This record gives sequence, C-alpha cells and structure tokens, in this order.
Amino acid sequence: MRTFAFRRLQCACAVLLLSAPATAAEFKSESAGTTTIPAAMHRVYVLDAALPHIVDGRIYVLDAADLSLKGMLEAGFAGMMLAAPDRRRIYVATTFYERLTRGKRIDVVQVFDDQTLKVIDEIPIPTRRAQALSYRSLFQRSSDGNVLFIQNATPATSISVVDTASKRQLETPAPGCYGIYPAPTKPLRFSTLCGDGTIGTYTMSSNFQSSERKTSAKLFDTGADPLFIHAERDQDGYVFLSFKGKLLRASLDGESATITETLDIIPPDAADWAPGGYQPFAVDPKSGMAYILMHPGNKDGDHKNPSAEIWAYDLRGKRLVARSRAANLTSLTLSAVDPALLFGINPVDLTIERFTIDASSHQISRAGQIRLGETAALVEAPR
Amino acid sequence: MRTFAFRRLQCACAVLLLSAPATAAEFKSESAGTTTIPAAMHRVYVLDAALPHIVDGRIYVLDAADLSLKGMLEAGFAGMMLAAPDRRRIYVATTFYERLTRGKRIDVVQVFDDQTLKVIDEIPIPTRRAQALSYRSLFQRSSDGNVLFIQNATPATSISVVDTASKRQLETPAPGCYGIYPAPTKPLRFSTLCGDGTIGTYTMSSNFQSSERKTSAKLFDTGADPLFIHAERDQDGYVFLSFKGKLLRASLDGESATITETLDIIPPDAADWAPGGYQPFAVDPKSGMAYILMHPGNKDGDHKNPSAEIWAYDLRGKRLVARSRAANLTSLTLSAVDPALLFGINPVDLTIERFTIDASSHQISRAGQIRLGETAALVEAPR
Amino acid sequence: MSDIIINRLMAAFDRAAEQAFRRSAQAIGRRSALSTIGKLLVGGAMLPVLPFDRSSGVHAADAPKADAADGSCDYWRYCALDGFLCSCCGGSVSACPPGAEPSKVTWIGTCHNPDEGKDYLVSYNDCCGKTSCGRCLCNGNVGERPGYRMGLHNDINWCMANTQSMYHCTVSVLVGMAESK
Amino acid sequence: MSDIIINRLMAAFDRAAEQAFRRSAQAIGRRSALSTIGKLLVGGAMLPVLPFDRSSGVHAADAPKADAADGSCDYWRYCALDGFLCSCCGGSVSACPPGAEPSKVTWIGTCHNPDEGKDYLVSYNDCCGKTSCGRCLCNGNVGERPGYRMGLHNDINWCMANTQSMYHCTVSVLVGMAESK
Repeated sequence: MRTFAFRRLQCACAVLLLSAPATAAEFKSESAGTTTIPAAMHRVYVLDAALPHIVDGRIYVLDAADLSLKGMLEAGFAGMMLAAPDRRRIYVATTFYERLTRGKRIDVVQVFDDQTLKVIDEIPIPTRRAQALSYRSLFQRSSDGNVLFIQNATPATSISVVDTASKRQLETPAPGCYGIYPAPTKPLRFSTLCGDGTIGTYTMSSNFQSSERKTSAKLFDTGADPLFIHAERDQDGYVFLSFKGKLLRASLDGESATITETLDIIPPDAADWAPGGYQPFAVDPKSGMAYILMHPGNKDGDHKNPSAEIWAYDLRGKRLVARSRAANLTSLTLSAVDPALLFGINPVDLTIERFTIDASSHQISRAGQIRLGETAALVEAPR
Repeated sequence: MRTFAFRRLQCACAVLLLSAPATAAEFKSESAGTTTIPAAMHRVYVLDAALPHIVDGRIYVLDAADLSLKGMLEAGFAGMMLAAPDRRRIYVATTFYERLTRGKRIDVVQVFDDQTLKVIDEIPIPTRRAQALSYRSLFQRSSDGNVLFIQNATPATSISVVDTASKRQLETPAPGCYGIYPAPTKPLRFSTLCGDGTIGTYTMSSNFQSSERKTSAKLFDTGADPLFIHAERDQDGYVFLSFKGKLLRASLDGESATITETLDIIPPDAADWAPGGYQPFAVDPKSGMAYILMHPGNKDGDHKNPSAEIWAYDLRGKRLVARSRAANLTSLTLSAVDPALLFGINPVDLTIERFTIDASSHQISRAGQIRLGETAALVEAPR
Repeated sequence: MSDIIINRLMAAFDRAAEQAFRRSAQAIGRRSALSTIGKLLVGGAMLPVLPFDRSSGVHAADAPKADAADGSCDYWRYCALDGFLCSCCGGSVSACPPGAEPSKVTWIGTCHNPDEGKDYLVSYNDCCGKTSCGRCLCNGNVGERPGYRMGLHNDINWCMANTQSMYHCTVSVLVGMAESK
Repeated sequence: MSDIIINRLMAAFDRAAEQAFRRSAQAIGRRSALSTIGKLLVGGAMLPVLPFDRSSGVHAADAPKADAADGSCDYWRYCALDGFLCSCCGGSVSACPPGAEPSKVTWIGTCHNPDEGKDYLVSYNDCCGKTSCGRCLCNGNVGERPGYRMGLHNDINWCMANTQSMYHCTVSVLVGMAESK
C-alpha cells in the first residue's frame, strides 16, 4: 500500500512542479498533530452528566493554573469518575447500550491514561451499578489503590469490589445502605451509611471469597438531620456533614465505625443558614480547615440549594473562622497539591470557578472561571 | 412471580387498612401511562443532529397545528430521516459504536412506527453510509416505496439500495457524484448529481443483481454556479436550485436526465440577493409555486447563510410573485397536506417556525414557533 | 407511604435483584422503610398504583388532563421532581411520551396543593427507554433524602429496574393523600 | 489544489474504498478534481502534509503556536471551517486534543490572511475518536461545495476513513499557498 501511495505521490508532485514558482519556497507547510496533557500539569477534573444528552456525559480536564480546558474523557450514561493520580490513571465506571439508548446494557470500568486521555483497559462489571448522579462516594478505591469499590442499586443496594490487577470481583449486599468510605489504612475494609442511622463496615477476606459485616451503633438521624453522602478525609478518619450543619468526625479504620466528635458550624446569629449542594464541602487534612457551601434557608428540600457563601470552619479550633461571598456553587473541592486553592461548580451560570484562600484570614476570593458544562456535579483536583 | 407479588400486595394492604381513615375515600389515585401520536395528527418532523452531543441526534415530532412537541425519535450519530406516511413508518439510517463513541461501527436503518415512536425493525447496512448533515437527498426511497436508497461516502461515493421487505441489497458505485433523486414513476431508477456537471441515472435489474448507468450531457456548472443538493418534486419531475438563484426543472424519469427549463429568480433590482441554507426551498407541485430562502449578499461562501426573506416564485408564470420578511431560516418545507403552510428551522434563535401563505398575494406570515433544537437542519411535514 | 415504598422495592427485587440478596434485603429494607418521615393516609384506589399492577395499565389513555401550569417547575406536584417534565416532552403530567415506558419502581414525594390546602403523595416515575428529553429540567427536593433512604432519593435513574433503562423524563402521579403537617 | 485533493482521496480509497470501485473512482475523481476553482501555488515542503505521510507524524509535539485570535470564528484560517475549533477543546489551531487522531482524509479551503495579504490552502482535518467537543462551533463556507465535489465539501464527517470515526473537533492546517485572486 505504501509503495503504491508513494508512486502516486511522485506522480502528483510532477504535476505540481509545473506550476510551482520560486516564491513558494518561503512557505513552510504545517502538519496536524495531537497534544497530550503534560505529566506535571496540575489537573482539575469536572464530571458533567450532561443531562439533556445523558448518554454522552463527559469529564473535562482543566489546567488548575488558569482553568483552561486541556481535553476530555467520555463518561457515557450516568458515569462515575475516580482519579488515581499515583497510577496516572482515571477510572470511569459507566453504562453503554447496544443501540445507544436501548438494547443490551453493558457496564464497565474504563481505564484512561491521564496524559493521552485514551482508554487503555476495560473491566466488565455487573449491570447493577447505580446509574446515579456522580457523587464521589459511589465509586472509590482501597487505601492501597489496588481495589475498586462500586455502588450498585437495582434498587436493592450492594457494593461491587474489583481487583484492578486480577479483575477478580466480589459483590457484597448492603441493603438499605449507600455510599462507600474505604478504611484509611485497611485495604480490605470499607464502610457505608445506612438508612437506620448506622454505619456498616465490611472486611473482606484476602482471597475475595467473602466479607464480614459489622454494624455500628445508631450514629445519625436519617429523619431529623440526615448526612450528606459526600464525605471528606481527615488526617486519621472521615468528616461527614449533616443537612443542618453538623460536622461529624468518624473513625472508619476499625471493625466497626464510631463517631469521635460532632461539631455544630451554625452560630446563633445565622440560625437559618444551612449547607447545600452535591459536593457541599472540602476539608484540608493538614490544617484541619473545612470549607463549606452555605446558603440562607434551611427548609426541608433546600439541601441541594446553591451557595451564597463559603464558610471556613476550623475542625481543630472548633470555630467558624471566616465567611466569604461565593454565589451559586453546588460542588466544591480542594486542590490536593495546593491547599490554598479551591475549585467549584456553578450550575446556575454554567461556570467552573477557581478560588484562592488567604493563608491568615481564610477569606476566599474568586480567581478565575471558565464557562463550561451543562449539569456538572463532581469536581476533583487530585494531582 | 405475579402470584408472589399479589400475595405481598394483600399483605401490604392489610397494613394500610389499619391507618386508612374514611376521608381517604374522596381521593382517586392516578396511574402512569404512555401517550401515542394520534393517527390523524398532522406531523412536522425536525431532525436535529445535536452537534455538541453528536452521538445523540434526535427527531422531534411536532403537531403541525400548533408546533407543540409530541414526541421524539433517536437519530444516533449523524442520522438521516425518511418519512413513509403511506406506511406509517419513519426510517432512520444511522451509526452506532460498540462503546458510544469508539469500538466497532454498526450502521443500520431503524424502522419506527409513527404512532408509538418505537423501533419495530432494524435493517443492517454496510458501514459506508455518509455520516453527513441530514440533507433530504442523502436518504430516499423508490416511487413505489419498496426500496430505500442510502448515500455512501468513504469518501469514495456509492449508493446502497435496500429492499425493505426482503432486505436484499445492492451497492452501486457513483464516484464523484452525490445526492439521490428517485425517478418519479420508475421504482428501479434513480439519478445523482456529479462533480463534472452531469447527472448520472441508474436503472437496476428487477432481481437487484446489477444496475446500468447512463450519464447525461453536462447540465450545470459546478464551478461557477453549483446546484444545491436539496431538490423538490414538481408534478412530473424535479426542481433544482443553483447558488446564484436559478431554478432548473429536470426530467429524471427517462434512462438519462435532461433539464427542461432554467428560470432565473433574481430580478435586476435585487442582483446581490441569493438563496441559502441547507434545505433552501420548497415547491408546491399543484400550484407550481416555489418558496425560497433568500438573503442579501451573494459572495462565495454565503450559500448557507440564513434567510432575510422568503420569495414566492411562480414556476408556471415564470415570475417572482412575492417577497416576505422571514429572518434567520436555513431550512424550509411545505406541508404535504395543506399547501398554505410552511415550516422552517431558525438555527440562530433556536426555533422551529410555522408560516401561513396568503392564497391570493402569496405573502408569507409567521404563525407560531417553538424553541427547540440545537443544530437542526432538516424539516419535513409529510402527513 | 412506608408500605408503598416497601412494595415498590419488593417489586424491583422480584424482578431485578439477585435471589441471594432477597431475604436480607427484605428484612433490612422493611426495617428502614418503617421509619419513614411523615404519617400517611392512602386512598382506597390504591391497588392500581402499585408497580406490578401498573405495568399492565401502561397504555392507559386516561391520563389526567394537565393543569395549566404543568410546564413550569413551580407547579405544586413537582415539589420533589428532579428531571425533565414529561409534559414538555410529548407526554403529560402523569403520562410518558410516545415510546417511553413508566418506571417499574419509583420514589415518593409529598407535595402541598395550595388550592386545596391538602398534601398529596406523588410517585415520581421516570419514563424509560428513550433518549433524554432535554426540556424543562426541574430540581425539587422537598422530602428528598440520600440513597440510604432509596425510596426517598431522586439523584438516581429510577428506570434502573426496567428492561430498557435509559432515562427520558419524569412524571408526577398522585398515589395518595398525606396528613397535612 | 487539484492534486492535493486527488492524493487525499486516493489515500482514502487505498484504505477504505472497495477494490472494485477503484478504477472508475480514480478516473472520475481526477477528472472532477481537475476542474477545481482557483489557481494554486504549492510550497516545496509539500510531502509531509499528504495524508499517508502525516499519519506517521501524528504525535508530533511541534504544533504551531496558536494565534491570539484562534478562539474566535473570525480568525482568518477558519474561513471555511464547519465544526468545533480544536483550540477550544484542548488542542490548538493545528493539533488535535489529547486522545483524538487527525483525520486521514480532509477537505481543502482557501483563506486570505489579511496581515500578509496572501491566500493559503488550509486542510480542515477533523479530529477523530473522541466524543464531540461542543465548544466554539464555527461555520465558514468560503469555497465550499456540495458533496459531488467531495474534496471541497464540509457537511460531512471527515473522520469517515479513520478506524475510529467519531467526530471531535476540527483543525486548520496550512498546507500551501494560493495565488491571490
């Protein structure tokens, strides 16, 4: 084929030479190429379910320095995202149908390279994964990074456990429970929030044959003050947030879960304020600062309302440190590389926004934005 | 299963009765259902390729009476639409990929019922169909309705011929040619426009084993004044339109094509006006009136510009009858049931618009619109 | 409402969940559902709204007439609807557009009808098997709870238990009355 | 330009078209292309832009620096670009975003650079194998012609000859100079 092509090429050139004058020499022709994401670039990932075309969700890859768009990943139908910066991979759990929107359902974890943004592996999973909005806690991995945890819902809930190397799988029933919180130091252990206010903790056998479940005491009130399923890692545990503005520190490393501390972020003079959104807060494990999306109005049904302010709450000092104006955010994340940087999703103005945190006052200021996305709900800045 | 379900149902009711007081009797509970499109409803179909999510194109089904949206059909990636009102079917030729946007390519014709909007059949076709904007002439059927014609491009061009009943297929090479114009009365014959200014006419053997091609004389100038590939049926032939505003009447029923008449619609006092759009004109075969999307400016490259006016040109009387203001349209079609109704796509304001034609003056007035679509390009009102 | 949810969940279990999970799921699901918010009065015409009965009545043409304001997210029935209004997509307040099937399982909201001063239980059935409609996106969350209270959760595709599970739009079906709070 | 088009089409034929079509296609395609608009001057560095050579240089990191105005449809190179600007999607004026491959076949436009007063031949490569970018949709049509002049047509997916034929965005690659009209 190449030989044939070259023969015709020579022929074409002969024709060209007849009409090519000397002036053409000054022109240097270009060629089309393909860019890649620099290894060292600090990344912001935004998962947009693109509801109006929900089969075609996507993950935008932004430069954390200026929010410029550097590329995108396919997220399929109600896809979930999990960045594995140590492995330079992005995992996407999603669903395909044989005929776009109908026919046989196929669920897989797609493994993307985080520089070429190409799919380099695919792991088939049961067609029971929760086709849900992209909450972080619905797709997680073990503390050693070897095992993926995927939330299922049929609507009976269970959790799929997938070894990325061997692709061995285990499905643990977790009826009435939702959200996955891997144990901070035990790779074979994870916890889940349950509808009766307990936390279930599962410990798997190392051969993936079985898992044992331990149920905590009743730790929260799913009726009066439910917990958001978004949780943040603290130095030695997890931080949960309740609809009414309580921060719960949880220890999830043991065989069963405990709440070690409950902090109320709402001061008396702001009694009608409440947290809200899909990813309503971020915690800096080093400094112990929590940044929380807050809005006035704490009626039932307001728990996904966009922000009016971001509050900075000191988990160690147990006090509200600063309140900063920040309108219309429903998701917030802290940079894993620079704890003075926050990134948020503003679904009202359809922007992704970048914020800087003042080191002494903890006042937060907007420092950049890009108009992007349709119904984005998850933002991560993992490397 | 049903027995089991019923058993539990009784059980549940028993529980309910314990707490159900007498006041509940006044409430009549509803149940979810599914609507269908009334057989008698006059339909407007709008094919929207939805470029920003091009895997997920769709066809909107509107009520011609008030443009209310009644349903939609999946059009897949760069799908083509062909309504068969006599059979109450809508054919959609499209492409699917194994993994939404990658993997194995699958091309099919999906057959939709035009009342339930469900896929009732699927015809596999070669993966060579033109993944193109949805011009009407890229997907057509024979005069008896039994055979589908599908434009291919790899970019080498050919035309696939598919018998809808037997699914037998024939692929006829048509290099350098594009667009399909079935012969008005000969089911086994179609023509195509060629890059050398000729029209190629193909006559197939009745057993679908072979086709014979006859090439016309040079009938148009692809350099100086190309023809739009959108064409309209006249009483006994076709009407083509050139970039510079000439209407060409073509006879395509014979073994080779002829142009029977050429009419210049541009009057001397509007010398800088030109037709434009993706579906730039419609013809009423009964009255011989052509309705043409016109814009000022006739520079090279303006041939897809949106309209400023709709011109009514009398093909029989050979004169421009009326000019009506109608901004921003790029596609226009005439109702097949009411020749006083036009429907247009306005991609600037993202609306579908409805127009009435005054019977005596042929002045055109907007009479309704709906905000719909992203990058719609084909509108049909076939029944 | 507890029982509606139980029945809905159970119907889904019958069809979609694994045999192995069934016993524990029933036990825990029931316990969970019994602690549901609000006290409920359920009408006598209860039977037709249960999912396994409704699936046979899917092609019912007797969909209720849409209210005047049904294209607006502010319409009272939509107080906890998260998705595209089917009334903007070719369906009605309670009927799916052509080609789409009502979901076999749903979540239940409680909405206040300001004209009557009464509270109603609303089944938010997703309509399934068609590409997402894309029109009239609403996001009401009255009474909504995270997925550990699955029968009160709306950030998930309720077409999940249908054979064709693509999400198209959402209807609001009145299935009972609730005691006003 | 005629010959560029011929070569591009031929390269596609080599790969994608059926053996049976080849002879007739070459004959007619060549005849058609020889009547192409405009007289063209083609630079000496012609070889690398032909599609069969370019495919090996796909991962070239030497993509030209984008002009200041490259995010706007008014930028002169985009005079006949119909699609999403790759420079808005993570690529540049002439480089595809990560994960996307330049199309093996293209159509050729002729655009006037107002700063230099010169006309350039622009190869509009689609970038392929990624979902549609959706940003900066432009629709220039200078010199564009219907599909019976395929090498001058832009209402078609030019990823059609790639193994992965999904359309992502479009780049504008200068491949030659044209005699100013």
